[in-house]
Amino acid sequence: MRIFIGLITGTLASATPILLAALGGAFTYYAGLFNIAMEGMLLVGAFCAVLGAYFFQSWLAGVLCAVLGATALALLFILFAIVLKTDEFVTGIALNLFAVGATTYLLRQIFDVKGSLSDPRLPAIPAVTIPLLHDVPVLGAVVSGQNLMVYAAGLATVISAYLIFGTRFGLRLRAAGHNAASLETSGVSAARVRVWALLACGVLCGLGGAFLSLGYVRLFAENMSAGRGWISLAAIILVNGNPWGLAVIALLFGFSDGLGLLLQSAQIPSQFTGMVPYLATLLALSVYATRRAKARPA
Amino acid sequence: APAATPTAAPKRVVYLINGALGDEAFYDSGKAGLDNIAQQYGVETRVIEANFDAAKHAPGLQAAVEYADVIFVISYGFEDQLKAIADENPDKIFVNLDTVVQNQKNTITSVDYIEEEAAYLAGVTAALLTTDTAIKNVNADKLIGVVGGDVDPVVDAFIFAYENGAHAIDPAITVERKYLGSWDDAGKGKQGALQLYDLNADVVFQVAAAAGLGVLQAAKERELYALGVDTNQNDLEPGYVAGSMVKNVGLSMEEVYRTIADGTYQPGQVLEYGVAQNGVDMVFDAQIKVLPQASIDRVLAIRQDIITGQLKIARCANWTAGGGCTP
Amino acid sequence: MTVAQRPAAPSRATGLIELRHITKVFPPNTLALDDVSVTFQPGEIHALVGENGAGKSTLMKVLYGLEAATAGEVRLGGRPVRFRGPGDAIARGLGMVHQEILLVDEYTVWENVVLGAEPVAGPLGQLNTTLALRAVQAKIAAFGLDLDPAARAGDLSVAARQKVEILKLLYRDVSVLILDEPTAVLAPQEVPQLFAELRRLRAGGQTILFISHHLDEVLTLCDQVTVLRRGRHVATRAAAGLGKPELARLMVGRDVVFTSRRSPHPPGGVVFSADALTVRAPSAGGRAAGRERLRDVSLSVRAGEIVGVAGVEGNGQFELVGALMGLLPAAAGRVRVNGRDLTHASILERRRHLAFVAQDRGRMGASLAAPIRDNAIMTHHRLNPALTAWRGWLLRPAAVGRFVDELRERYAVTMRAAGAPFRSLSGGNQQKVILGRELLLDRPFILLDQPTRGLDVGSTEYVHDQILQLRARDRAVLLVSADLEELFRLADRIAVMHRGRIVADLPTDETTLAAVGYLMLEGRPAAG
Amino acid sequence: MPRSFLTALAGILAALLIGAGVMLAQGYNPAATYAALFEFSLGDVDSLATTLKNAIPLILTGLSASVAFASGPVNLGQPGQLLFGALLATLGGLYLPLPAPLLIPSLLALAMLGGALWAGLAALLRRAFDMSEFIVTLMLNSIADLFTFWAITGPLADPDAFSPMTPAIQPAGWLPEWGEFSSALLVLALAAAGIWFVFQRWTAGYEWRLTGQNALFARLGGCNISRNFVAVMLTTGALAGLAGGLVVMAGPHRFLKGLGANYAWDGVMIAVVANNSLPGTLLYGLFFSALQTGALGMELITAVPSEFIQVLQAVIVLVVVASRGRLSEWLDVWAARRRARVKPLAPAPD
Ligand SMILES: Nc1ncnc2c1ncn2[C@@H]1O[C@H](COP(=O)(O)OP(=O)(O)OP(=O)(O)O)[C@@H](O)[C@H]1O
Ligand SMILES: Nc1ncnc2c1ncn2[C@@H]1O[C@H](COP(=O)(O)OP(=O)(O)OP(=O)(O)O)[C@@H](O)[C@H]1O
Ligand SMILES: [Mg+2]
Ligand SMILES: [Mg+2]
Repeated sequence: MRIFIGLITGTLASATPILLAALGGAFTYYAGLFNIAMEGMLLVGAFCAVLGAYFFQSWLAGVLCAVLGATALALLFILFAIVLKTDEFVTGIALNLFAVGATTYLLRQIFDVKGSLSDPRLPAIPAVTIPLLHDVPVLGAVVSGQNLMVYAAGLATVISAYLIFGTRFGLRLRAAGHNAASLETSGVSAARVRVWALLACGVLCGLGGAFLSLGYVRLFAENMSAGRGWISLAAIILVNGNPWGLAVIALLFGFSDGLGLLLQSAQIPSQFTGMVPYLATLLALSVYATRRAKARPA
Repeated sequence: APAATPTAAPKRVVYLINGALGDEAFYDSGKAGLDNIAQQYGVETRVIEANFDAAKHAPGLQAAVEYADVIFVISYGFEDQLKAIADENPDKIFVNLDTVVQNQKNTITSVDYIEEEAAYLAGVTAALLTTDTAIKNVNADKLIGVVGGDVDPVVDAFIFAYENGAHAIDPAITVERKYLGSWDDAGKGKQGALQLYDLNADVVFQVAAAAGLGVLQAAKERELYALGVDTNQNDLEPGYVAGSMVKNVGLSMEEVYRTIADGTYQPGQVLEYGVAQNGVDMVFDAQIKVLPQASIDRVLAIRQDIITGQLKIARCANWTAGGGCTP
Repeated sequence: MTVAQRPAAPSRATGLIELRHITKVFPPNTLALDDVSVTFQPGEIHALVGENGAGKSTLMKVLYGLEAATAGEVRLGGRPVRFRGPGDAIARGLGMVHQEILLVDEYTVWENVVLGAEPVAGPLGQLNTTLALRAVQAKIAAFGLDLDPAARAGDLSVAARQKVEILKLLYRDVSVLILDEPTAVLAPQEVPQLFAELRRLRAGGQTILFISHHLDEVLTLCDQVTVLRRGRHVATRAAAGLGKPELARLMVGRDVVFTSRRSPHPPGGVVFSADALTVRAPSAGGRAAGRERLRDVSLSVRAGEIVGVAGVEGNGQFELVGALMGLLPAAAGRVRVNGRDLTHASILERRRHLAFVAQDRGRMGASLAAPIRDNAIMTHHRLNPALTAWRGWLLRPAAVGRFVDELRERYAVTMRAAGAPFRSLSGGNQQKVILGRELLLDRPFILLDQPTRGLDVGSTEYVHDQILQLRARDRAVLLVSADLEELFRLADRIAVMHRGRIVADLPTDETTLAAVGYLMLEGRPAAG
Repeated sequence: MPRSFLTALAGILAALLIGAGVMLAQGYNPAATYAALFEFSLGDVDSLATTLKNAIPLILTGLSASVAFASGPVNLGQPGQLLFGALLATLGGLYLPLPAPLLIPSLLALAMLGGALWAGLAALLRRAFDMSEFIVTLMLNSIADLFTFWAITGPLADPDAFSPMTPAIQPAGWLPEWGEFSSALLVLALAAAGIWFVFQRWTAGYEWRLTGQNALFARLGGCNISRNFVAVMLTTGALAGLAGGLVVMAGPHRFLKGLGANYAWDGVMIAVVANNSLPGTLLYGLFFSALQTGALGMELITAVPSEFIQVLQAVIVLVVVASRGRLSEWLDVWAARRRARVKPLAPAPD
């Protein structure tokens, strides 16, 4: 039972940064941007979170800095892809490289350390105990006591779904993706909508990054985003950006991640258990593709 | 006679590592030694990190010989290149740390740490902890854990000795292991440790460099215990790190450098650094001690037996990926 | 807080609209507008005419803030304005319906209409769906537009989609309507209906700027006519008293004769035939999947015969061409050329028997970025043994060079170098290269899909000549065109498509423009 | 050519200036830093040889990406394909009992086969399930990483090594050194010539190019798009695989941990800044190799951290690509404006 609860808790924790990044990517996906910079935004977010938390000795300041930092990367995306009209794919690749280089460089310049920074004085984003639920046997252990950012990710899913499908912003956002020219002639600048989408992506990836370095663990390590941005991209492509779908996929990834570690006990080489999340992605992709093919007439 | 040591005193020293600084452990300990050398002898020092990237091995060595007179190197994965470049540059001093590398011209001095001695003590420590239910939150299960960065001979040598040490206290103890497949994903380290705690392990030994920092944080979250590695990590999560197995890479570097400076350096040697030589050790000093003093004393007694040579610790002689180490 | 944002009241009479010294350069080197100055009076219907590429659309886009002029200024009511986007223009009471209809296919009619001027409630900007629907419904009723606000835009007919575009402007209460070739996609019978609506709007004080190629329409509907030629302003005249020949001369710069040049020519045996061809929609996601887009189409072309295919856009012409070329699978039926069954053949196999000129040069007919040379040898690289060596594995550069030279000479292409990118050619020359490439394949059957779309009068004449020569050389030609005059000038027979069916197949000499127009629209002959 | 060369140069220059600005702000001396960078990458024969040798996998993965991008498929799987190429070459080098003149070509062929197979898997998934090769190749990269690591710690592990690696391949499979220079450069030159030939002379290569530029047009022209897709994936996989084989055969002569770590995005990055052109890929491959090789020395001399080069690379990519488009456009507009005879404002007629 404990292992089972541990697996679920681990699933939630693994899913949180992926979900936050994927929700951010969903905004840009709907806006018709080919944005692959989530990986870099997560990393910058994680770095800035530690930076802010370290200097202000407050996790809240860390989270704010994370959001600012990832948004700054989004602004660079805006500068190149939207203002200077550089190819979005190129911009994304370059910004991801930039994020790795810049965080490593700054880590060395600011903290004079290499590789990782961990300090017992780093304040962590707190876990939240939900008063009554907490004492319900199994449910309590799963639903209550998670990190604040886990709940934030859940809330972000709801808000994103509402923003995208229920509001004026969402109507314009999706129009920018479906037919930007139509939106333009309706008197709304598609570029501006895309700027907002990118900023949203920056904010959400910043939160995801903050969870990476101040939530689940409290430290920054070089390249600690470790491919989560790419997984989130795969998730977005899988479910066409739908926030609810993203939540499901992120949980699936999180689950397979923990499962991979757990399976090691079963005498499978650790390298093969490590493949589980990637194989799961491929499997999900193929299921999705076959379903799509079936929807088509023979 | 093999190549002579340079007549002039060295001016520049490079510390070339296969990984990256910032592991709060192994590499950083060498860096501390390097800094002491710089202070003490007034030489210029630099670190070159290959960042676990095989493409940087050759250029790193090339740049190092162009720049420095003395090169300390942690050469996992590029032993071949090290031999070749040492043969090409007989006038440079190469000190290889942590593995034994011998080139044709026999100019490389190797420093070999007998990690098994300290990892054995870590096993003893873990066993004493998990069998002592008087310590807060410790359960009755005789289960201890270890989290390794990757499946590799060094990690498995640690685990091998850890297991031996634990069994020396109580043969009924079982060791559960998790390999992360990463040396820097602390999140994964934490998740691996949590799974071990969920299996009822009370203590987890981390052998995973930066990723292992997640193990220490997992210990704090569960209010259980971890063992640090390579440097004294006892105060990284005060109250939850019961002890650390340390490797004094810096100290051994300083000692080798002293021989270079005073002209007694002999190229081509293999220097063994075990507990007796202060090369590796198990340390307990911390703001908050986890183990009762009696247990600590028991570990120290065994340590003393190792130093005096009364107790011989089995070393990892053969290794396979699935099977781990055998003596 | 419930902020219901309503479109502003139509109080913003814009007054005089002046375009002064507008110059617009498109990189790399298209001078689309060259110092154009025009004035539009409030409350008039003002036509803009000119050949393809004369700059009509560009001028209107500049006025609407969609394109920034390279030089010059726009004045409204005597005051200079700078629109940074259509939003600014809409705020000043201008609205534009584009040549290409720009709707979000995935949205409903009402969503399309309110897009950009949505009624919202709440701090997060929640869409007020009820209010929006009601407002759209009210506009539909007020103007008698016959639209279902809940229908998906992608499912509508072209005419209905255009109505949605106009509704979009009416919803915003604009006082100036810019319509770019609104009649191009309409069947002839739908035109008067639109005109009546436009006149009603004029009576309500609206200014209408109207672009059209149809001179008759222009002369019946409009008060003023402005003529552009090659980016320059040629003249602005009152429509009253202006004759069609004079207008045509202003547009083209010389006299144009509207006659058929088709000479009698007895056709030979059947070369191409399609029997009961059916194509289903490849729509994704189950929605409308399996709907027949082409139903039981039977058609044949004999040697030395030109058969035209007429129809309002979107009535199956696209699917017909797609099925013949192997882009869309035929669900049923047969396609044969010279007795050979090509229904399920690969495209390369089809290309052994037919030549094809696509309607969309940049998408289907050529690669704009590739060198002219590479565009010229497409298909030949597989089917013309003279160009390759080693059993077709290797290209022979020298032979390729000679081939391009031959094409250039035979089809009078003006180009700098064979290695220059295809897009550096002028539109007419691009079409000559494509046409030349396909004709040099020398196939018995030639499929032409809107071969003169976007070409000016000179190039069009050239293409028409080539088509008639094919007929003289006993080739079978299937000509799909949206331009009825072109069909009447070239085709021996005209097949009319309506909702995926061929509803009539008439000898050109025995029918009239009006009759074909009625068939296109109603799918049956006019009664009586 | 002259214009693309000009804009590239302007872009690189601008990026270096930005880099200099950052260095100044951090209190470093840009002139000394760039001098050290040059010194340790191209300054002497040893450095030059190292730079050239390091350029080989960069250029080959770059070619792999640029051939793929120019032909349509978004093959981002160079890292995985490289690993499989290296693995198969290592296997051959360990177990094929052949003399050098036969072994070396066999190992090169095996390397290409390894890369091609791994890329072929992505192509197969695309054809069978219509799964986007973009995501599939990314996932296969991670799987290849884990799989090869398993191979070198498990079945192929060198029992005497301290870290995961295979035993050294037979010396007959080692690529000879010519003085300071590796004969792998010859293989690279042959591969580049081969790519030129494929694109310029081969009928299928013509189809690849045209498909990459406008797939619908190529299809209507009779090109077999799906067969070409598979062929391109196999070819580009083979190129990346060859890179892996050369890394093993010219370098450590074994497959060791971290072998492919450097090439994750570098090939893609090079293809992208080179705009998928063959000479561009060669030049940018050399350029980035020089930057990376020189970075280590630069750090020794000037204490500017070598990560700085990573930042600089990203800035170069962005600025070169951004300026390519923008600069060209500005030049065009400027030229067109001159032709447009823009007149001074005068009162409107009528
Ligand atoms: N976005 C663009 N980029 C480059 N050139 C353009 C662009 N838009 C238009 N042009 C060119 O500008 C010129 C004027 O085009 P415009 O669309 O204004 O012509 P038009 O008079 O509306 O023609 P048509 O009757 O075919 O619609 C043409 O040569 C056209 O090719
Ligand atoms: N980028 C370019 N490089 C070189 N020549 C060009 C370029 N663009 C256009 N030209 C040439 O300039 C000439 C004028 O081009 P333009 O587009 O005005 O043609 P046009 O007069 O409208 O011809 P057509 O009637 O055939 O469309 C053409 O001969 C064309 O080949
Ligand atoms: Mg040792
Ligand atoms: Mg137009």
